[in-house]
Amino acid sequence: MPGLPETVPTEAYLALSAVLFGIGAIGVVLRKSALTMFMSIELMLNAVNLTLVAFARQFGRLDGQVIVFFVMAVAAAEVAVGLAIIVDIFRSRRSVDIDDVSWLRG
Amino acid sequence: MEFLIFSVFAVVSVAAALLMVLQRNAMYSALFLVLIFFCLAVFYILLGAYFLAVVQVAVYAGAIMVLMLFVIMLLNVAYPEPVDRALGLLRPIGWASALVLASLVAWIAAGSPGASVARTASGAGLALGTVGVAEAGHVQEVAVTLFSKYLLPFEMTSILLLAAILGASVLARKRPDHA
Amino acid sequence: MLDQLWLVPVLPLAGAVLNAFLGRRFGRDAVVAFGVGSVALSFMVAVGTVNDLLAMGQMMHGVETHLFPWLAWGDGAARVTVAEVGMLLDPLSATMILVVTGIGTLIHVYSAGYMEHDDGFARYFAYLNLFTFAMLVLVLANNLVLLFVGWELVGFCSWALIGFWFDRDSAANAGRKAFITNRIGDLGVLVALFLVWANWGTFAFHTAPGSMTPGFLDDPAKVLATPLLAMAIPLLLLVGVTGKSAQIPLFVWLPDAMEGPTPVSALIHAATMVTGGVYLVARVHPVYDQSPEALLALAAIGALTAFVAATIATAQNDIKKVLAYSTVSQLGFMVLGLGAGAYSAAIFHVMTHAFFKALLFLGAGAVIHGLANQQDLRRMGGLLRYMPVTGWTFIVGWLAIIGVPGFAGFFSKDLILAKAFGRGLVDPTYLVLYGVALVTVGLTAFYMSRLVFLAFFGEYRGSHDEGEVHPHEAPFSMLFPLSVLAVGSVVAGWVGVPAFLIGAGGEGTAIERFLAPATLATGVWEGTLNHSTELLLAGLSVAVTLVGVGAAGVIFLGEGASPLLGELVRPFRDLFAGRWFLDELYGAVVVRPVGRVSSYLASFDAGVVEGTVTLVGSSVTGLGGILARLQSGYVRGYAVTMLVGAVGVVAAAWALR
Amino acid sequence: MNGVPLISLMLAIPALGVLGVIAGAGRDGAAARTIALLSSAVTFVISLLLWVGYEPAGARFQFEEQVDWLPDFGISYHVGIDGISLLLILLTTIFVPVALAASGSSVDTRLREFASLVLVLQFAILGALVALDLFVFYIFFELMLVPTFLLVGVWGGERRVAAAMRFFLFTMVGSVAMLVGMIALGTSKGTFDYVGLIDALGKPGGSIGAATAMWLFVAFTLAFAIKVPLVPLHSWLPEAYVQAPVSVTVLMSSVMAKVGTYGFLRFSIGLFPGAAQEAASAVALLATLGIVYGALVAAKQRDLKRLVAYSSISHLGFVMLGLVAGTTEAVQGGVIQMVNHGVSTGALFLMAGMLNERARTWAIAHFGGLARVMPVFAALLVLVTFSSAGLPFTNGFTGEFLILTGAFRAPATHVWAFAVVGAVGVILGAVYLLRMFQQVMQGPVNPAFVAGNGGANGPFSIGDLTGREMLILAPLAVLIIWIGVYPKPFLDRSAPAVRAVTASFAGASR
Repeated sequence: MPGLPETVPTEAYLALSAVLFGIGAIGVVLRKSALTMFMSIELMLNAVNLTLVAFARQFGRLDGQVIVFFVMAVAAAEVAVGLAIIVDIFRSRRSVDIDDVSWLRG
Repeated sequence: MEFLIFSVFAVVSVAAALLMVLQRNAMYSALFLVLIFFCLAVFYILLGAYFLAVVQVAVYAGAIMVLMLFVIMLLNVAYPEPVDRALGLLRPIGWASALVLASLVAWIAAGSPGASVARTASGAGLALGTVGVAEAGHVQEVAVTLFSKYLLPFEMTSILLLAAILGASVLARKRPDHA
Repeated sequence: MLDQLWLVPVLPLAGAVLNAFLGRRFGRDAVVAFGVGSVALSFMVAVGTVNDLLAMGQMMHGVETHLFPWLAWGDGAARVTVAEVGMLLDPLSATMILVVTGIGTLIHVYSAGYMEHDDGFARYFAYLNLFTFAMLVLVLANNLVLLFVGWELVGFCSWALIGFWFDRDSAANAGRKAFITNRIGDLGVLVALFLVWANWGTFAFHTAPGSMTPGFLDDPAKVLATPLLAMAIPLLLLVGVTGKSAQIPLFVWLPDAMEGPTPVSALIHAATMVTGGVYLVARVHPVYDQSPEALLALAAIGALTAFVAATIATAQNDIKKVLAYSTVSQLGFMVLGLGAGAYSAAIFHVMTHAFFKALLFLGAGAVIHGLANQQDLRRMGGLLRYMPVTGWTFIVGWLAIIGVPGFAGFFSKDLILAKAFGRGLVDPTYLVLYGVALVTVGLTAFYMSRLVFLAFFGEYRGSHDEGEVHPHEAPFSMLFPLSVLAVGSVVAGWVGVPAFLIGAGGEGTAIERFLAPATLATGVWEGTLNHSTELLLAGLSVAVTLVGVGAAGVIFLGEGASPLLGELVRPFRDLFAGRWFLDELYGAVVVRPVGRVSSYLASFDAGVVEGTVTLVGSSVTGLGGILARLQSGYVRGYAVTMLVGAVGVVAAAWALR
Repeated sequence: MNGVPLISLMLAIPALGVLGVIAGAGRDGAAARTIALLSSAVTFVISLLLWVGYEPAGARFQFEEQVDWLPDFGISYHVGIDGISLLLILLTTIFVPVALAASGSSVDTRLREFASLVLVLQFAILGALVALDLFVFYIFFELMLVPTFLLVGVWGGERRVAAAMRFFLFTMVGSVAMLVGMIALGTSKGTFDYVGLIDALGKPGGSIGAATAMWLFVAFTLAFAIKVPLVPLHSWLPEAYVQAPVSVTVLMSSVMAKVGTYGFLRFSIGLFPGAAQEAASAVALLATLGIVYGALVAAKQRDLKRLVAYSSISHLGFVMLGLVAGTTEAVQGGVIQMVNHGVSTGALFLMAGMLNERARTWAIAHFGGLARVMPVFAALLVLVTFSSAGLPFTNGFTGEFLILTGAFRAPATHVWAFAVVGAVGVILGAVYLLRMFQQVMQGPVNPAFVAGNGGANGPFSIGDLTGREMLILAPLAVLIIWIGVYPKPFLDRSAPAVRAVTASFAGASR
C-alpha cells in the first residue's frame, strides 16, 4: 500500500496503549460494579504490557517481554485474591456495589 | 500489510474497550474484554513476541476470564447495574483526568514536539536491527532469559502465586457464621 | 641538672595524684610525706637547675626544653603545631620557680600543722600540690597557650581551695565568684591569644630550633603593621591581669577568697597565683614595649588599685581581710612598676612580697589558730605576750611591708617608686601616679600599723570565759615556716640594694642585672636618676611611712582619735568599709541584668517549646481534618485521586523534560 | 587485614546482635542486656581494629568497600572511613555499651525490645558514619529515627509520647528537604556516590552554578541543623532529652547529634564548599547565637537534666562554629569537639541519671551538700563539670580553644567577631555549670539524705558510686584527660580529612 510505512512504528503502539489505558481508567472511575472495575484494571495492565512489548522490540531486548510475563503472573494472582474478596463481600452484603464498601471512611 | 493489520485491530480494540466500559451488563463487559485480549495477542505477534501471544490467550483469555465469568454467574450479578448515585465532582474529574491522561500520553508518544526522546530511541532501535527481533520472541530465547537473568524474580513470582492460591481459598471459604 | 627541669612541675603533680587516689587510704603521715615531700624535692631540683643556668651564663633566651607536641597534628613536614608542651628556663622563670617552690614548701609544712584536724586532709594536699604544679606550668611555659593553661589551672585550684569548706555556703559562693571573675579577665587573654595567632601564626615565645616561624617575642615589631593591634593585644592582656592579679575593676574576688583556709590565702592569694598577672606582663613585655598607651594604662590601674585597696584596708576589722586588701594594694604597686617599664622591679617586688605577705598571712593563721578561729581585730590585743614567736615574726613582716630601710619591702617598693618617678620625667602623667603611690605608702604604713597595734599590743580584749578560749602559741610545724619567712623578709631585699650604696660595680641592682636578659625593656626610654635623687626619693617614702605609723600609733596605742576627727573621716570610713560599694555596683550593672536576660530567655524558650507543640498539634489536626474529608471511603474516590496524581506526574515530567 | 571487610563486619555485628537478643533473651528479657553488651563489645573491638589499621598518611578513604546496588541510578553500597568518621565511630562504639550498662534501673520493662532497639540505633548510626553514597547515607540517617522514636516514646517519662512525636516531626521535615536536594543532585550528576560527586562537581565545567549550589546546601544543612540542633531549630530537644530515659538521652546527645554535625561537615561543606563559604557568616551567627542562648537559658533551669540539655545546645554551637569557620585549626577543633561533647555531655547526663536513681528527683534545689555524702562522685563531677566548662588539660579546652582560635582568623566576614562572642560563651558556661555544681554538691547536706539519727557525717540514705557506675564513668574520665593532655593521636587521624575539607573551602573562596 503506497504511502504507508512498511513496519508499524513504536509510536503507534504507544499511542494505542495510551488510549486503552485511558479508557480503562475511565472504567475504573465510572463503574460501580466491583467486577467491571476489575476488568477495567485488567485493561489498564494490558495497555501497559503493550508498551513493554513494543519497547522490547524497539531496543531488541527481551527484558520487556519477560516483565510482561511477570505482570501476567501477578495479574493472575491479583484476580484470584480479588475475586475471592468480592465473593466474600457479596456473601455478607448481597451486593457487589463498590460504594457499599466504604468502611475506610476517614 | 503489517500496518493494515495493526490499524484494523487497533480500531477493534478501542471500540471493544469503549463498549466494555460503557456497558451496564457485567457479562457483556467480560465478553468485550476477551475480545480486547485477543486483539492484544495479535499485536504481540506483530511485535514478534510469539510466546507472549500464546500466554496472553492462555492465561488472560483462558484462565482469568473464565474465572471472572464463573464469579459473575456464581453471584448472579449479570443484571444491569442500577443508575449511578451521584458521585459529586468526582465523575467529571475522573472523565477529564482520564481523557487528559490518554491524550497526553498518546500525544507524547506519537511524536508531539516533546517526543524527541522517543524518536531518537526508535531510530536507535531500528539501527539495532530487526535481525534479533525476529527470533526474539521465540520460546527458547525467552526461556533462557527467564531462567538465567530473571531466575530469582521468577521464583519469587511462584511464591506469590502460591500465596495467592492460599489467600483466595481462605477468603472464599464458607465460614460457619455466614452459613 | 637542666635535663631534669621537667621534674620541677611533675613532682608536685605526682604528689597531687598520689594524694587524690591513695591519700584517704594511707593516713595523714603518708599524705604529708607525699604532699610536702614532692614540693620540697621540686624545690631542690629547681635550685639545681637554676644553679646550672647561672653556671651556663647563657642568659639571653634561657634554656628551652621541648617535651611533647600538644595541640598539634601530622608528622615531619606536615606537622602543624598550635601549641606544644615545653619549658623555658630563663632568669625570669628561674626567679619565679624558686619563689613558688620555696615558699610553697614552707606553706606546705605549715599546712601540715594548720590542717591537722581537718576531715579533708588528703583532699587539701592534693589540691595544694596541684596548685603548685599549675603555678609552675604558668611560669615555666615556653608558649602563650601553655602559660594560659597554668593560668586557668591555678584559677581552678583557687576555686577548689577557696570553697574547700564547701559545707559553708559563703565559701562555695566565694569560690565561684573568684573563678568567674577570673574567667571574665581570661576572656581578655583569650582574645589576645586569638590576635597573637592571627598576627604571628605562632604562640611560641622564642624561635624553636629548626622552625621557620620566629617566636612572637623575637619579632614583636611585626605587630606594628597594624597599629590598632599593637595596642589591642597588651590592653586585652591587661584585662586578664586585672582578673588574676586582682586589679581594678576585677579585684572584688580576692577579699572574698579569704573564705579558704589561711595557708591557701598565703600561698595562692598572696604569694604566688595573684602575681601571675605580673609575671604575664613581664614575660610578654616586648609586646608592651610597642605600646606606650598600654603601659600608661597599666601604670594608672596599678596606682589607682594600690590607693583604693589601701583605703579599704584601713577600715576592715577582719585580720585576713586587711591582709587581703593589703595584697591587692601591693599588687597595684607591682602593676605600677610594670607600667613604668620597670619589669625587673616589679618581679623583684613579687619576690619580696611573696616572703613578707606569706609571713603575714601565716602569722595571721597562727593567731586565728591560737584564738580558736577568732578573726576579728577588735577581739584581739596584747597577743605578743601569749604568742611571742608569732608576734615577733609578724612584726618583722610588718616592718618589711611598710618599707623600713633594711627590710625587703623597702628595696623593692622603692625601686618601683624610683622607676615611676624616672618615667615621670619623660611623661608627666607618671608623676601624678608617683604621687598617688607615695600617698599609698603612707596609707600602707597606717593600716598595717593599725593591724599590728590592735592585735599584738595593748590589752587582750577577747573574753576569757566565753568558750574557754585561751590564746596559745602555735605548734612547731607552723612556727618553723614563720621563722624562715621572717629571715627571708629581711634578706630577700638585699639583692636589690643599689650598687652604688655598697660600693659594688655596675649600674642598678643585682636583681635587675640578673633579670635584665629576660625583662629589659626595649625602646622605652626611662629617665635616669642620679644617685642623690634616688636617695632623696627613698628618704621621702621613709618619711611618709613614719607619718603613717605615727598616726596609727596615736590613734590605736594612745588615747584614740579626737571626736572631731572621727566626725570628719566618718563618710570616708563608710566608703572604705563598704569597699567603695563596688560589689553593689557590679551587682546592679552586670550580675542582675545578665540574670534578667537569662530569665527572660528561659521563659521565652519554654514559650517557644510550648508554642511549637501547639502549632504542630493544631496544624496536624487541621490538615488531618481536611484530609479526612478526602478519605470518603469510596474506592472510586481514591481511584480518581490516583488518576489526578498520575496526570500530574506525567504532565510534570513532560513539562520538565 | 586487607582482605577482611571490616566495615561491613562492624555493621553486621549489631544487626546480628538484634537477632541474638530477640532469639536469646527469654520472655522476661533477663539476658537481653548481657547479649546486647556482648554484641557492642565485639563492635568496639572491631572499631579498635579500624583505629589501629587506619593510616593517617594513606588514602583519603580507607577500608573502602563498593558493591553495585542500583547501577542505573549510580547508587552503590559504598562504605569507607576517613579520620573524621573514625573518631566518631569510636565514640559510638564506646557509648553504646556505656548506655546499655547505664540503663540500669531506669529501664526495667521490655528489656528485650529495649536492648534490640539500642542495637538497631547503633547499626543505623554506624551505617550513616561509614556511608560514602548519599543514598546509603540517607537510608541509615532515616533509620536512626525509628528506634529513637520508640526508645523515647515507650520508655520515656510522663510526656514521652508528645516529646517523641515532636522529635519525629522536626527531624522528618529536615530529612525531606535533604531527600529532595539529594535526588536533585544525584540525578543531575548521574551518581549518588560521594567521591564520584566530588569529582564531578570539581571538574572544570562540572559546577552546578552558585545559586543551585546554595539551594542544595540549604536543603542538606536544614536536615543536619535540626539533628544537631542549631538554634532556633532546637525546640524539639529539651523535651525529648528530658523525657527520654537517661541512657537514651546519652545516646541522642553523645552520638546521634554527632551524625548531624558530621553530615554537615561531610556533605553540606564537603559537596558545596563554595556555598558553605558564602553562608559561613550566617551559620556562624546561628552557631554563636546557640552558644550564648543555650548558656543563658541553662543558667535558669531548675531541672538538672534540662540544664544539661541546654548546655548541650551551647556546646554544639561551638562545634558548628568551628566546622563552618573553615580554617584548619577550627575544623580540627570542631571535629575533636564532637568527640568532647559526646564524652563530657554524655558523662554529665550519666551522672545526673545516677543522682536521679538515688534521690528520685531531677530538681536541682532538692540536692545539696552531696560532696560530703558521695566524695568519689563529687571528684568525678568536678572533672566532668570543668571539662564541660573548658578547663585546660581537659578535653573541653582542646576543642574550644582550637575552634575559637581558628574561627578568629576565618576568612568569612564577621566570623572573627563570633569567635569573640563564643569566648563569652565560655564564661557563661562556667557560670551555670559552677552554679549547678554548688547547688548539688556543696552547701549543707540536705537533711532528706541523712538517714535516721545519723550525725553530720552519716550514715546517709544514699551511697557513693557503685563499682558498676565507676566502670561506666572511668573510660570517660580517661578520655577527658587524654584528649586534654595529649590529643595528638586524635588530631593526627582527623588531620588529612580536615585538610581535604579546608582545601576545598579555601579553593572555593578564590
